[in-house]
Parts: sequence; structure tokens; C-alpha cells
Amino acid sequence: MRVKLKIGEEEKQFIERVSELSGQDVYKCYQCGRCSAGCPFAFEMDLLPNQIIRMVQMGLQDEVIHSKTLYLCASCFTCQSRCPKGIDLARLMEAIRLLIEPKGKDQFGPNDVPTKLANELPQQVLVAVYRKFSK
Amino acid sequence: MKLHYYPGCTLKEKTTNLDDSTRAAMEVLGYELVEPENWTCCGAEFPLTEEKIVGLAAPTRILRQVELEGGDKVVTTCAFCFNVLKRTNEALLKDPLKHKRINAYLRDDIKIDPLTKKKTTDFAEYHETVWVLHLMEFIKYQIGYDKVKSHIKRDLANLKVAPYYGCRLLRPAGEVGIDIPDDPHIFEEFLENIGCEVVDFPFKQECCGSYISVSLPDAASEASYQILRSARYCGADMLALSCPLCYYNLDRRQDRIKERFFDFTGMPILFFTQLLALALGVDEKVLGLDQHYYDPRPVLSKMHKTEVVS
Amino acid sequence: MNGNGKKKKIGVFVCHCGVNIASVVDVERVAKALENYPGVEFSTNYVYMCSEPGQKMILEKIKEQKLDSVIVAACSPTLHEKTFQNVVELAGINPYQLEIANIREQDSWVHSDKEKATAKAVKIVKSMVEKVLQNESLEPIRVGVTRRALVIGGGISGLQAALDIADHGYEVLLVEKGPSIGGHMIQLSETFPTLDCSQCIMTPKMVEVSRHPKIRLLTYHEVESVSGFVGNFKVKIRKKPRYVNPDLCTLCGDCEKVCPQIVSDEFNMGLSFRKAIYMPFPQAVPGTYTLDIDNCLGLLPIRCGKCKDVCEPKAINYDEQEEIFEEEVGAIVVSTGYDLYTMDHLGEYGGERYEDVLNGLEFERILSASGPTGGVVRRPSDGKVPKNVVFIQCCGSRDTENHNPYCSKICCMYTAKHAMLYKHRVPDGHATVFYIDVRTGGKAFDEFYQRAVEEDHVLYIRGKVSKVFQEGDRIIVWGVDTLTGKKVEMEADMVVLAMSMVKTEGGEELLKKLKIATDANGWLAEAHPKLRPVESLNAGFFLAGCAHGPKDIPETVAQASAAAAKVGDLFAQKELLHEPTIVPVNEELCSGCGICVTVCPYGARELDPIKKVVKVNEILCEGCGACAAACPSGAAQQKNQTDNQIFSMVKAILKG
Amino acid sequence: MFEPKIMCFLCKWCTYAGADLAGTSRMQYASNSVNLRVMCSSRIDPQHILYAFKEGADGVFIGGCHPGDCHYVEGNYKTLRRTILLSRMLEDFGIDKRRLRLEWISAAEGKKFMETMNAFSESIRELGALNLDQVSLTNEDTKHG
Repeated sequence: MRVKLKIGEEEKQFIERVSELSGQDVYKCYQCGRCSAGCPFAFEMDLLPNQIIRMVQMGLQDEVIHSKTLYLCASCFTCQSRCPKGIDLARLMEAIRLLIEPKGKDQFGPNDVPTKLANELPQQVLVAVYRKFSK
Repeated sequence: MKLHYYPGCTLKEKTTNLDDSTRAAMEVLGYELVEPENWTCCGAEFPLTEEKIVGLAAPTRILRQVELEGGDKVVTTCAFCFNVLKRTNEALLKDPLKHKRINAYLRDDIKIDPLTKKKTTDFAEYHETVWVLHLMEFIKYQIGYDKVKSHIKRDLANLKVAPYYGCRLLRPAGEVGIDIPDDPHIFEEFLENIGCEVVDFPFKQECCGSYISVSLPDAASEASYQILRSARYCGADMLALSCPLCYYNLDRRQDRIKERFFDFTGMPILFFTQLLALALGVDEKVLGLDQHYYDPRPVLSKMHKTEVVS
Repeated sequence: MNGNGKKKKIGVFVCHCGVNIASVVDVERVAKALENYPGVEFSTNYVYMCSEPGQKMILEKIKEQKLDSVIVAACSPTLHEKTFQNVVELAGINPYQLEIANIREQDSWVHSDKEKATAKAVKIVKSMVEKVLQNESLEPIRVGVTRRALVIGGGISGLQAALDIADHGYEVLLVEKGPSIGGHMIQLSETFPTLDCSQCIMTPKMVEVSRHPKIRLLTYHEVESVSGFVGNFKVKIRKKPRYVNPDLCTLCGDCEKVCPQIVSDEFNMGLSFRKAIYMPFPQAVPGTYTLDIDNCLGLLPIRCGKCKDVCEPKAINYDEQEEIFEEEVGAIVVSTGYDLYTMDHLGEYGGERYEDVLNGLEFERILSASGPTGGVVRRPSDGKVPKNVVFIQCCGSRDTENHNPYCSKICCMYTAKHAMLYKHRVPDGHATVFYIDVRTGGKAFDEFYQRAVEEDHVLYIRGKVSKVFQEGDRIIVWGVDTLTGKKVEMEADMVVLAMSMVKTEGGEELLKKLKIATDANGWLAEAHPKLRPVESLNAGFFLAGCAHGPKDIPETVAQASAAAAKVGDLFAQKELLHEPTIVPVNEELCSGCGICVTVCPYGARELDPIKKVVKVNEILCEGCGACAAACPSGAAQQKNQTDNQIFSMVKAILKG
Repeated sequence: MFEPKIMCFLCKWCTYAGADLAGTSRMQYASNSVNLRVMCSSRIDPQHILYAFKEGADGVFIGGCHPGDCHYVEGNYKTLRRTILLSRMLEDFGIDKRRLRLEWISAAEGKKFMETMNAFSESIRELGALNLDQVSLTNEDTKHG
């Protein structure tokens, strides 16, 4: 399918909102791909981290917010520490997750954890995963 | 000497071995660890967007408590807690407006005395006087390796240990790192100085899967497997680390890794404080070595039991 | 009143500039307003003051009214100040008695309210009258030229510059800190895009330099300090003891054989070894052995002394001492070259951890027929011929966050060359290049790159590598192909990193001694990026080669020749003229506090230790006036821009 | 309406050329300022600025090259330091420090020059005329021989 490209008000607003929430300048990215090359979970992703930021640059809001990638980021900051332009992609991912409608729907919530597992999990992992993936 | 120490929630529940070994080792080194009164969870994850600023309130409260108790530094062993506390401190330091906003939350705190039911309000602000340190930093910069060495009672020279940093001790770069993210040495130095044989391996700063192990367990076990495989390939007997979550993924989840990767035979995972306590001659019974999924005791039996004359 | 207490006779000429000024500014009213202003003898307006009749009118009025200074109220001084200076000079008036009042660019063109614009024009002209009233007549400062050049650095840029200047007929001192000239170029195997052998084109040049009657070659020498100014520099040069007399050394090599000290060989980038007494490479110029004292066991015969014992021609002299001598030169060419960014900056690529992860220059030596492997591609760890070689571009370049923000320019081309040469040597091997962009701007460059892909089947993968690590004897490369959107992992036998070019280590210290300007990255700064690309902002210094920024060989040679031509321009002048609007010192007022000495960026001011007043070197002073503003006693006053002039102008503007 | 008087000191290499560019581009701006050309912004002595205030300027503007672009290597840094120091002193004299403005404007920034002039003029208009009675400067303080 051909993606229709347009940078209108809506797209600009999306880009602005992502930049504002994340504090990251998406225009800095020159697509070297280093984030994807080092990402420990890129093999599971439908869109590589560099593609996410590229699509934000292009204003492809729908593609971005429907991507599985947003829920594969472990905030390990490998990309951030090696990015030649100093972009913090973990912040970008978190910002995009916040923009997803409808608000209030958990991508991953308490009901998704089996009881048996819940008993052996360390507290911090539960706090962390809810903080990241539930609203 | 008294020292403020923030254990964090997991150390009180699932990884008491990290807490116990820390206390025992620090006692040998002459420190009494004091927990800030009424401490809460730090939040585990540092809030990454400006909209979630309220997430900074909990860690700031902990820091304020240390400040109120007259502490100028707080030491943590859990990598997550260290990460959150240190970044919170830095964020407030860098951004006076944020600092003000968080202090506004803190001032409005309410405390109800369980006995008298009296409400206390109008709490103090946090003044940015606390220094957040990871125990490994505290040992290097405040205690000094020479002092540690002078207390060593057991020879660990036969233990081939791979230091595993994971993400939270080193990254984000420029914000938190206890060392250079892609060329760290502090863990190696620590292990060397307590007498272990250090095994360098290329996955030492790779991510173990973190909280992805709950939402997408298979992906996380693959990440964990790669780390353990590499450490084994490089000749390590065991992996040393500082993060209860990495410990969970790398030790407790070895059952899952074994199911997926047939060549995997298992490897003991130890907290760096357990090794420290062992070197300092602490009684093994205190260290919770029986809590591990992969029992480290057979491998640990390689160390010389004889006391070192120091 | 002028400085001599004589009353000035000023002529004011207001230009209409067609309608450009006159349509907004009431020029007649401006001329009228100035008529009776103190000091103004005559005031008029005319439609085009810069035209032939306009100029003629000024000339005539000067004579007729016996004017001694002139204000032209017209366009910006950047346009016609020179024109009108020539006019008044023709009339016998010192050109420093002319001032331009800018009532076009800074008045009529930027305002539309006629009333306000006219009032502003009057203020502008009055302020210039106030200035001219106190202007002194000045003569340019004249100074002789020493027609002898110093070239610092003996790489290809230094050699080319030295040869060109010498061929112009001027004497050249060529100072090189190493034991031989040749620079990095002599280390290269073949050069892009022609694949001609670097040594074959370099060695004849080196020999030519050594034989040129006008060139004095000073290898194993370093510049210690530079003082003086354009045309008249004094340079202190330090001769490092070589302990071998080049005139007596016969290159028999007996000393090398007996020397017990083995150290890593710089020429081969540490991939092989040399002795403490050594020749850097067989074609070294000058052809002599050098005793590297840092690695020698010691000069006392009881400690070793083996080399001296075996030297038949008695060329070795342990008593040689360091010497410092002074030379006079008129121009200095700085061609100190570059270094490669060291790999220890890139921990994610293993830092210096893995033997088979090399930088570009190391790989050049491996490809070179004169290199440690005789031109056979073998990897350093075990001598095996690598079957999979991965090349990674932009290592440390284009990285604003952690490394160097700039593009190192030559890496795209040399990486294509490396991959190609590797394939020529190992036809069954695989060469893979990870890149972000392939930049091939240059004559026959893109064709060369395409040849690497089409004929030599070099696989280009678009994506920056994140991590390189070793497991056993395999090197694993983690990259990404952004074109297919696949994260890729590759096993390699050898990895070559195209490390960024950086300013030379120790070069910074030298540049401090020379006091010449550099940019944010430590490269030499040119006087103007378009119009004066081979000159330094500091007069008398010229730039050549990579000390100024990354560039390839043809560009380096072109720039070196250009710098030499500029030196020729300078030496062709009988004497040098220098702007006289400098800041002298009134010794009566100077308290000797020395504040002006510290603010001067040119070292033009010096505290006289005996008289306790500041002395000014008029030639070094560029007339910025920073010292005048800093002087607490008013002893430092800029010529034709004294504090009193500024005060009068401010007053005229605000009260006028 | 109050028409402020603004005294501008412009460095020859950057801001004066930027002002020329604003002219060649026919950009219109407030006409209540007059420029004085100096070789470098570092030629401007705090005395000159104080003198301008004393002689009736409501605002003083200094234009220099961007950091790193100074024709005289580092003159603009000196200007910056002096201006910061002077700003503090101005307050002591009872002069609002917003009446003194330093900007880096290059030869290519005609638009910035126009915008700066308009903005500065506007901000001085808001501040109103400088009431000299409050300013305790005597001739001897600001001018020497």
C-alpha cells in the first residue's frame, strides 16, 4: 500500500506533541540506525526504533501508535548512550505511549499476570511494568 | 559509623539475601546501615515524560527523609533504586522549576499518628543536600579498596566471576552512570580487589530483559540466555550483579531458559555484596545462599576456606 | 578644533543617491542643518556624489573653500569609503580626514517617515562631524619584509608548500618533528581513485625537497616559540639530539642489529617492531639512523653502548646535546597535519581490546607492500588471511553527542579503496561496508565507489554498527540495514574502523605558541571561509593541509600551493603597509597596571620593566580597541577613535 | 506617544554589516536609534554607555559578532563580561538593566537586526523615559580627559 504523505496541521501537532512530551528533538535524527542495531529487543519489533522516529518525522501518526515496538522498549537506554545525536528514544517511546487513545486502557495490567508468576516476581518488576504499560 | 542506606522494596521481600549480605559486609567494614524512617517504594522506573512529574515525589520524599535525619548521603545496592534516586536528584538539581513543583507536593504531605490520630501537615522541603551513591561507588571513593583489602579473610582467587552491569548502573549516559557506559571498569576493579578472578565478557552491559520478562517472557529469556551463554563461553563460573530484577531474570528464570535453549546448563548468579561478605569472612549462613534457584554453593566451595593473613 | 588646536574646515556633501536617499530624507534640509554647525565650512547636496561630476565637485569645493576634511553623507562606508578617500587624496587631503555618514542603508532604506528619517540623518552627519573634528592625519605604518619562509610539518602539504615557495626563489626552512619527512601519506598503500602507489609518488618529492638548494631541511626539530609579526618573525627552533651524524651514517645497519631494545614501530602503526636505534622506513629522508633516546637503555657506555662499538664510520655520538637557535622569517606556513581519533574512545567497538579490530591507517600498512605483512592481507592476531572483513565508517565522525561533530571527508573514499584492495588481494574473501551515507564528491570519486560495488562486489549496508565484540576468534558485528529494516549480525575475521580525523596530539601546544586561531574542533581557522581560505586571521600565517580540516591528497596539494602563492604575494611587496588606527600609549598617563597587556589578543602590548609603562608594537596591533576600553587611566587611546571622539559623537547623536 | 532615544554601538565586522544588510533588504524598523560604528564591540567602554545614559539615551544597544566569530579572536567575550558587570552596576545607579542590551548579530542577520531594533525600542517604550533625576552621575564620573 502506498502511504499518503502529508505534513498538515494535524501531523505537525503530533510531531510537536511528541517532542514536547519527550523533550527530544526528533528533527535531529539523521537515520544512522544505531539505535536499532544495538536494541536488545529489535528482533521482536514490527517497526525498528529508527523507523519509529523516522515515521514521527514524517508525521505518520497511525503507523507509529499502532506499533508493537512501543511495548517492547525495556528502557535500557542502550540506544540513548550510543546515539550520535543524543536522542533519548526511551523517552520518545514513553511519550508516544501517552498519546495513544483511548486513554485509560491498559496495554498490560494486573489481570495479565498469572497468579503463580505474581507470587515469585520481585515487587519492582511489577511496579515497573505497570508504570510503563498501563495507564 | 552510621550510614544512610535505602534498601528498596524488593530487598525486604524477594531478595533478602542482597539486604542481609550488604548489612553483614558493611558491618565488617565498620558501618552501621540506617534506613530512613518510613521509607516508601521509589517507583522503580524514573518517569520519562514531563507529564509524569508527580512520579518524582516518592523518591524525593525518601531523599528528604535522609536530609531531615541529618544524612548527607544515601547508599543503595539495588540498581533500580539507585537509578531512580540518582536521576531524581539530578533532575531537581538541573531544573529549579521542577524542584519547586515537587517541593509543593512535599509540603502538602499529611501524616497521621497511629496512636493519637493527630494530623501533621506543613512538611519540610527537600533542599538538595543528599548525595546518592551506589554501594560500589561508596566502596571505591569513600572506603577505598585498600581498607577493604585489609579486612579480607577468605581467598576467592579460584572463583572466576563475570561482572554484569546491566543497564541501570550505567545508563542513561551522562545522567546516571557509575562509569563510562561502553567501557566500564568499576565492577571489575571491585571484584579484583576482593580477590576474585575477573572474567571480561562482551555482554556485561547488555539488557537482561528487565520488566519485559512479565509482558513478553520469551523475549526476555532470550536476552538473558545470551548473557549467560556469553559469560559461560568466556570461562566464567558465575555472574555477579547488583540488580534484583536482573537477578530474577538471570537466576530464577533459568527454568524457562532451559526449556527453550537445550545447550544451557545453568550458572550461579550472586549479588556483588554476597561475594564481598564472603571475602570479608562473613558466616555463609547469613548470606541466603539457599534462596538461589541455581545453587551457588557447589561452585563457591572452590574457594579456599583458609583464612588470609592480612 | 583638531589635535593641534587649529580650527578645522569641514565640507559636508549630502548625496541623493538618485531617489534612494532623497525620497525619504530631505537632503536639502540636511545640508542646510549642517551649514552653521561648528567646524563646518561648507555644506551642499548632489544627486549622485559617487559619479564623475559628483567627485569633481568635491575636488573643486575642497580647493575653492580650502577644506581640510570632508564628510560624505551617502551609502554605507563599506561601499564607497575607498572611492572618496581617493578623491580627497587627489585634493591633497589626508584620507583619514574623510568620514562617511551612512544615511542610506541605516536610514533612508529602513525608515519611511520622512520627518523622522531626516532628523536621524542630521544626527548621523553631525556625529561624523564631531568625529572628523578630532581626527588626526595618519600615514600607514611601513615595515620591511624578511623574504624567507618557515614551513612547519613535513607531510605532503608541507613538502608541496616548501617546494613551491623555494621555486619562487625564496629560502625555506622546513621543520619536521619526526626523524623523516613524508607524513601520513608515505604510510599509505595506494591512493584513491587512481590506485597509484603512494610511495611511488611521494618518495621523489621527498628527495626533491632534500636536494633543493633553497630548502633547509630540519628534521627532528621542533618550533619552540614565535615572536614578531608579519614579514618579521623571529622563530626559536629546538634541535633534538639524534645521536647519529647523518653525514657520516652509511646506513649499513650494524647498529640496529646489535641494539637490544625492541619497541613498537610507529611507521607500521605498532603492527611490527623496531629497535631503539632505527630508520623509520627504508626511503626515509634524510637517510640516516636515529637513536630514540626515550627507548634507549641509556647513553652511558656501561649501560649498553653496543651501537657505538659497532659503528665503523664513527657516526654515533652520545655527547650530542639539544640545541636551540633563532631564525628570522617573513611568513609561516602551518602544515601540521592530523591524527586519527584513537579507538579507546569507542568502547562499544571493543576500544583497543581486540587485536583484529584495526583503524584505517593500520589497514593501510597491512595493504602496503612495504608493510609488516609484505602486502599480504593477514590479521595481526594469528597471521591468518581474513575471509570476512567488515569496514565501519563514521567511527567518531558526525557524532555531535559523544565524539566529533564533523564529517572526516576522506573515509568514504578510502573505505571503498580498502574494500577494493582487499578484494584484489583476497579474491575469495568478502568485504562488507557499514555506512550512513556514501559521500563521493570529487573527480572520478563516485565512479570509483560504484566500481567497488559492481566489479568487486563489496556489500554496502546502510546503517551504523552498534557493537563489535569478540568470541573466540570470531568478531561479531551488530548492525542494521535500514534499507530493509533488518537488524543484522555478522561474523568477521577482521574489522576495520574508519576512525575520524582529529587535530594532532601536541599540535594544540604548538598552535598556542604560534598564537593562531583555531575553530571549535581545534582545526586552524581560515581568515575567510570563501575569500581567504588559505590565510590565517593572524597576518603572516598560512594554512596548508589537514591541520586546517580533513581533506584528501589533491586538495591538500592544491591548498599547499595556494598557501605558497600567498607567501609569494607577501614576499613580492617592497614593504608592508599596516593600518595606522592603532592604540598607542600616552606614557604620561600610563600607570603600568598591565591590564591592556592581558586583554590584547595579539601580544602587541608589553610592560616595560624599567620604565613601568606599556610599550606597543604598532605592527602587531590590529586596532580592535579592547585595550582602550580596558585602560583605567585613559592612557590607551585609539587613533581616530579616542574616548573623547566617542563622547562627542554620542552627545551629537543624543542632543542633536 | 513617548519616543525613546536609543544609542547603538555596533561592531564594524558583524552587526554594522548586519544593519547594512537590513538596509539593502529594505527592512523597516523603528527610527529612534542611531548607530555608532566601532572596530570591535570590545572597544566600548562602560563609560561610553554611562555617558550615553547621562546625555539622554533611554536605551543603549551593543551589537557584536557571535561567540567564536569575533574578527579579533575574542573581543566579544570581553564585551559580554563587561556588559554583565555593568548591568549589575546600572541597577545600583537606579537604571533598569533592561535599558542596556547586548546581542550577537552577524553580517548575515539583517532580519535579526531589524527584529532586535523593533523589540528593543518597544521594550524601552514600555519602560518609559529614563528619569535622569534618579541617576546620580556627574560629569566627572563618566568622562575623563
